[in-house]
Amino acid sequence: MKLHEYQSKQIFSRYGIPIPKGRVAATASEARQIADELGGRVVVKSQVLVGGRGKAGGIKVAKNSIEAEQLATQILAMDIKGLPVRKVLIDEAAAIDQEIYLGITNDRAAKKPVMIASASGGVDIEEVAATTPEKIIREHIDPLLGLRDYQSRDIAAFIDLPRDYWRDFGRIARGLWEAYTSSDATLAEINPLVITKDKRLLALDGKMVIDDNALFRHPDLAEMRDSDEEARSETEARKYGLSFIKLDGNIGCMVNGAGLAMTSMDVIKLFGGEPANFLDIGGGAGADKVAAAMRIILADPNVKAVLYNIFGGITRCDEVARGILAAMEEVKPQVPMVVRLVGTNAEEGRALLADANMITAETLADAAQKAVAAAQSSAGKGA
Amino acid sequence: MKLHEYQSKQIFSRYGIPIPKGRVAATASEARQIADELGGRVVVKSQVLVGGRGKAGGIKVAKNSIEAEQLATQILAMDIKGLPVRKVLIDEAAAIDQEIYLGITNDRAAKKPVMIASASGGVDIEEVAATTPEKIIREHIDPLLGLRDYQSRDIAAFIDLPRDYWRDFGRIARGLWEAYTSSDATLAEINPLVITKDKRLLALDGKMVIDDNALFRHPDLAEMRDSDEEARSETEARKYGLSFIKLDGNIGCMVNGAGLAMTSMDVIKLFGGEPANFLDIGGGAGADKVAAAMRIILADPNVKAVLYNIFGGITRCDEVARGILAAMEEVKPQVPMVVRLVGTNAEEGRALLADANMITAETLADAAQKAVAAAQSSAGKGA
Amino acid sequence: MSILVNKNTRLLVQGITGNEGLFHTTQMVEYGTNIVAGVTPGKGGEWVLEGKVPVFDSVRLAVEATGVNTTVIFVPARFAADAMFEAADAGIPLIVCITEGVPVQDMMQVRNYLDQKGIRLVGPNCPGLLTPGETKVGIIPGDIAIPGNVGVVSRSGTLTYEVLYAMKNLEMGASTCVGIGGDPINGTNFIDVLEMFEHDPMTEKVIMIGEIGGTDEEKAAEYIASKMTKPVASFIAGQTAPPGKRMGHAGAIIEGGEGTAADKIKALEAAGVRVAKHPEEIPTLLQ
Amino acid sequence: MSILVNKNTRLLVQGITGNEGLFHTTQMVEYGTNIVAGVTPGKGGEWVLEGKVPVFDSVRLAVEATGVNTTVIFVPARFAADAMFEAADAGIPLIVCITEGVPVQDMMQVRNYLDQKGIRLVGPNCPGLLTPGETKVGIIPGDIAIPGNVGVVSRSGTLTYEVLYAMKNLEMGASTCVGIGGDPINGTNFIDVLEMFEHDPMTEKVIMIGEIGGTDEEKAAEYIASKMTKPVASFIAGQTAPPGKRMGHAGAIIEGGEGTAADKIKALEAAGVRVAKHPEEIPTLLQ
Repeated sequence: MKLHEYQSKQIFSRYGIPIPKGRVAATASEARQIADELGGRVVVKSQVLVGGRGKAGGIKVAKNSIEAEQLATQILAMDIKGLPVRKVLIDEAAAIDQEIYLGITNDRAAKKPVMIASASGGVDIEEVAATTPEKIIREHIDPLLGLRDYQSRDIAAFIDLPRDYWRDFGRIARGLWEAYTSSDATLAEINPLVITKDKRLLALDGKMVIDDNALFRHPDLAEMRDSDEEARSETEARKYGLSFIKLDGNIGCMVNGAGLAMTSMDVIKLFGGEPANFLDIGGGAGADKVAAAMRIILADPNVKAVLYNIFGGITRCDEVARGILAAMEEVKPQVPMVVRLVGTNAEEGRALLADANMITAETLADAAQKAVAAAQSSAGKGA
Repeated sequence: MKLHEYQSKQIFSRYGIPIPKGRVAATASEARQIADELGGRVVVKSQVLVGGRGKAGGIKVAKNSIEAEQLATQILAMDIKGLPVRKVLIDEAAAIDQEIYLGITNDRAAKKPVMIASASGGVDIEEVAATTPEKIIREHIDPLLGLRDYQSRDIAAFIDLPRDYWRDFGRIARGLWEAYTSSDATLAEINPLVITKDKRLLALDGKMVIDDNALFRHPDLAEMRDSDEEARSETEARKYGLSFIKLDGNIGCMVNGAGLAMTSMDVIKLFGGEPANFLDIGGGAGADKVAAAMRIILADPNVKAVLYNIFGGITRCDEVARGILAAMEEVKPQVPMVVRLVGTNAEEGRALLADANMITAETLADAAQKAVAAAQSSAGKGA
Repeated sequence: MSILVNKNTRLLVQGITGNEGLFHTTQMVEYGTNIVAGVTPGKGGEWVLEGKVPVFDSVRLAVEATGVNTTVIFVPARFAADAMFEAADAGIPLIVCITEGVPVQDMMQVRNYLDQKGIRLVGPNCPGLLTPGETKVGIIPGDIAIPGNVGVVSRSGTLTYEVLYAMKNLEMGASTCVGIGGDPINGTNFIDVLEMFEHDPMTEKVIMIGEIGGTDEEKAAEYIASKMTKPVASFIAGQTAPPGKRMGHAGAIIEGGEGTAADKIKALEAAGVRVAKHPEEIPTLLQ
Repeated sequence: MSILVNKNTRLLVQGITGNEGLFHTTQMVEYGTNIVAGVTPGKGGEWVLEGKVPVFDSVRLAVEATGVNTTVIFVPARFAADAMFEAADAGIPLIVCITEGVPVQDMMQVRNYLDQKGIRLVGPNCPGLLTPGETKVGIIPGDIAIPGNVGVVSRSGTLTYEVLYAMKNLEMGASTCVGIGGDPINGTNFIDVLEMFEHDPMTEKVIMIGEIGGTDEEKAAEYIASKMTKPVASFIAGQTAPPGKRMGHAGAIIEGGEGTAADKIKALEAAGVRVAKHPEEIPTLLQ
């Protein structure tokens, strides 16, 4: 779960990381009021969960509160990479001397957290990594012991931070580590961490991604989720414990198991179709869940056919069949449906669906080809 | 540094361990008032830093606030093992079903913290360990990972705690672990942890010992030190960074190095004397510290002779000699002084002391024998 | 012969009285797995499967009483790390964790702790292991695979069943099937299992089922190219997955341009591995 | 020959620009110790001892630049754990920590971490090591000992000097003198050093100086009885120490009836060790 900049910085601040004074506004007049409180010269920053806000014009400096109001009006009217801007952060403007990158993420290969830093902050770290990898330091942290002070110093030395700042930098690095562990983050980054002209270190921008699997122990963070920022269907899917990702094709997929769900998409593509979504109903899904999944798939007007690929193991095929029947009662789908049931109770499942108007298939390849054909013919009819 | 029961329980409470309602009182009328607030039936508990308060009559149950006042008057007038009672804790009385012991300490041999528990609480755990060791469970805790939940359950199972209490017991064990680590304790114990008749777990008595070496990071705990509870000379010594322990003999000792200081005491004893104190002036001690040490030693009226045993390494013998001379100016000692200087700048030190009225010695054995003889003759004169 | 589990496996089930734990305990016993004990804290002294399997309060007690040598974990995600620590501290050398949704920071601690102790973990978020005809540790349906000489290793669950089923239809059997799980930080990776298959006399060919995310398939390709003598066929799921999205598995995500199916397929093909276009094709590549 | 340190020791001094660090660096260099680098964070690029020893910002940089194989730590107690972790992570196989007053919970973490990595720590709260005529790592005054065939191991500082001085007066020399320190949780214990002396061809006799607190002397007695062929003489300080009081050293405390001098002396004598009545007597027991 991604957090907004303003949320991330609030968390940083709790762990002693200095951030600019500022507040979030949902309207231009609020923005003006906040700018007034902050003394006029502010930065107006769109709060959307994508990168590249600056380049898209979503971050602007205002000389006074009137200008802040104007800029907030503009920015609140924007769409950035398809996401409407619903909030702006109004931050006191800082005079910047140097920009640094400092972040922590999980290194899959090392099985450890890694603190990453670069003297070239303010730009995408992946870009720096690609073009000038020698400018980046990667310091692995023992997950049982935590960040050691000497490691912060090693990083400070590597990025040529003037020594006067080492002590404060050490506190910020420790704060970031604590923010990362205490929030079960998978990413916590300050970009840029700046040296201001008046000789302070300041976290100008921040980003955190929280491990969805750990939200059970962070009810406060779970509440920070901004459902405005994701497709409605994804929010709905989460409610039912379904793993769902909307895509641009026209063949809806309902599959049990993430690997098989990806594979089903791949095989649709292999045979010339385009998947409309990724959907894993999970292991042991009952009829209720299946019905919810079906509603979510069919809510997408692009969908011209649906492929059900169920390999019964824990999941029982008859249960899934019952879910499909229940959902069909309710949703009354107008598109062709291809169903493939294999494994536990497949016979019973197939028997249940015998009277429903569905195309059946034996193998995945067969099912995919039938779904592609059905979608083409269905789209032809619709046109 | 030992904490009082009431201090320890306050810390426990911060980490979610349930403790009885109660407050500390310095006068009998305060005690009465607190008892009134608590509804009358209370326990009046002397707050002194020694064990065996109950047996000594320092813990009494009062049926009402008037009785609480009477008991507080009695107990505040007591001396327990030589320590005057200056405070009493007034705790709500609890109806007890079972008493358990739960503690954490450092296991030197294992180099790990160890959680210790026994179904036989309320008595000295060392007694239980000596008489019925099979009733005790010792669960080592990985210092890098901390107490795991399964360990609390193992302990609960071992002490035959009814399963209804396992969840609360787990929280208490975790709280005790957190109190122990967050306070840099060397001991944190709940004795007894009781099951009340109304089916709650409650930490009735608590004890914590804090690592003196870690007090620098716990200024709040350092302030809890009760100097009333130690010999004035020990408080004074701490102020000067001296390691000092008062003993009952009549030969004062000033030595550099803890091992050598113990040894000097041992050798005095070997030759028939009794050391009046342990005193290590530490490495590299300057004249100031030496003078302070001398004042502290001579403030003890029992002292009939003083032995100075200095093996110069980091500590320079001439510096020590200057300290002795300065202190003699100020304190004007009336007892014989035996001095042995060896090592760095020993010659210079001896030269400095040549005119002072001191007995010199070459070896430690020689020095000890001379000190014993001097103390005997000095004591003879005094009588 | 086989790897990791076989008829000498003496299995403990952690979380045996839960819904999933009990269901799969029944399935495993039916398959012939020797389940010697279960653990559910607070239920020590009970029995499951009509008095066949004793339940203990703790892993230590179960190990002492029954001589466990492998454990399979079915406890909920929030208790999974504790269950793994408990198994490790009780000295069980092989831990199989089925549980999905274990927080990744928990897993980093667990993995680092287990590495210190030299304990092997398979999973979490995995279907477990199956040595057809001998034993089943986890949730792989037993009837979809037959004994044979093909080692199977996979990051996925049902996709693996798909492949085992396709193998069976071709009368191709498996030596051992190892589900290593779909999490970004797990216990056992492809190389670990490939190495075991390379040294297992009963395994003559290997099927490796990968997916997007991380670089384990690329590293496996290096291992295959430099160390393996046995033929390997593969399939990589997620060729149509968009970057930056977690495709169901916590580990199935393309991040910073890393972890694409294209990269993995390229690396594997360069290592001489035949990569299938769809899962049902995999077994045919080894015929 | 000798143990742990010798003329091949390439020493790093952590905390080299502090008062104590600089004073003892001078002393060590005068003795002949090969000090190749120092570390003081924030002072990298400076030099000490008139340009003889370079100072680095971090241990890693010092190790990379100068090929350190041993480090001695003089930093204040609150930074000592970090200094030990830093040295360990930089891969230095022998760490000697002189610092007194390191919190005991820090030491439990350090010791457990170092054990994982197989790194040897001597100390903390110790005078370090002296191999007379070759090298001195720490603060033992060099002029009080001469080279010889007696290994000395001790929990104490000045008491050790006392013994070395008494040895020298009898023209008895030391192979290596190891101060293991007076803390309850430390890096190296008596048995570790006794074992090294037992295997050191240059060491023919051993002096072991113990004190009250803990049971390391009792364990050493067991080792001596069962494994040692070389004669051992001993002294135990604290026979007159009252129970429950810390006698200067954090580890010198009789607790719960454990750690008395009487117990230790009894155990040692039962193991055939000759125990002296006072320190000046020790060397005479080995003549």
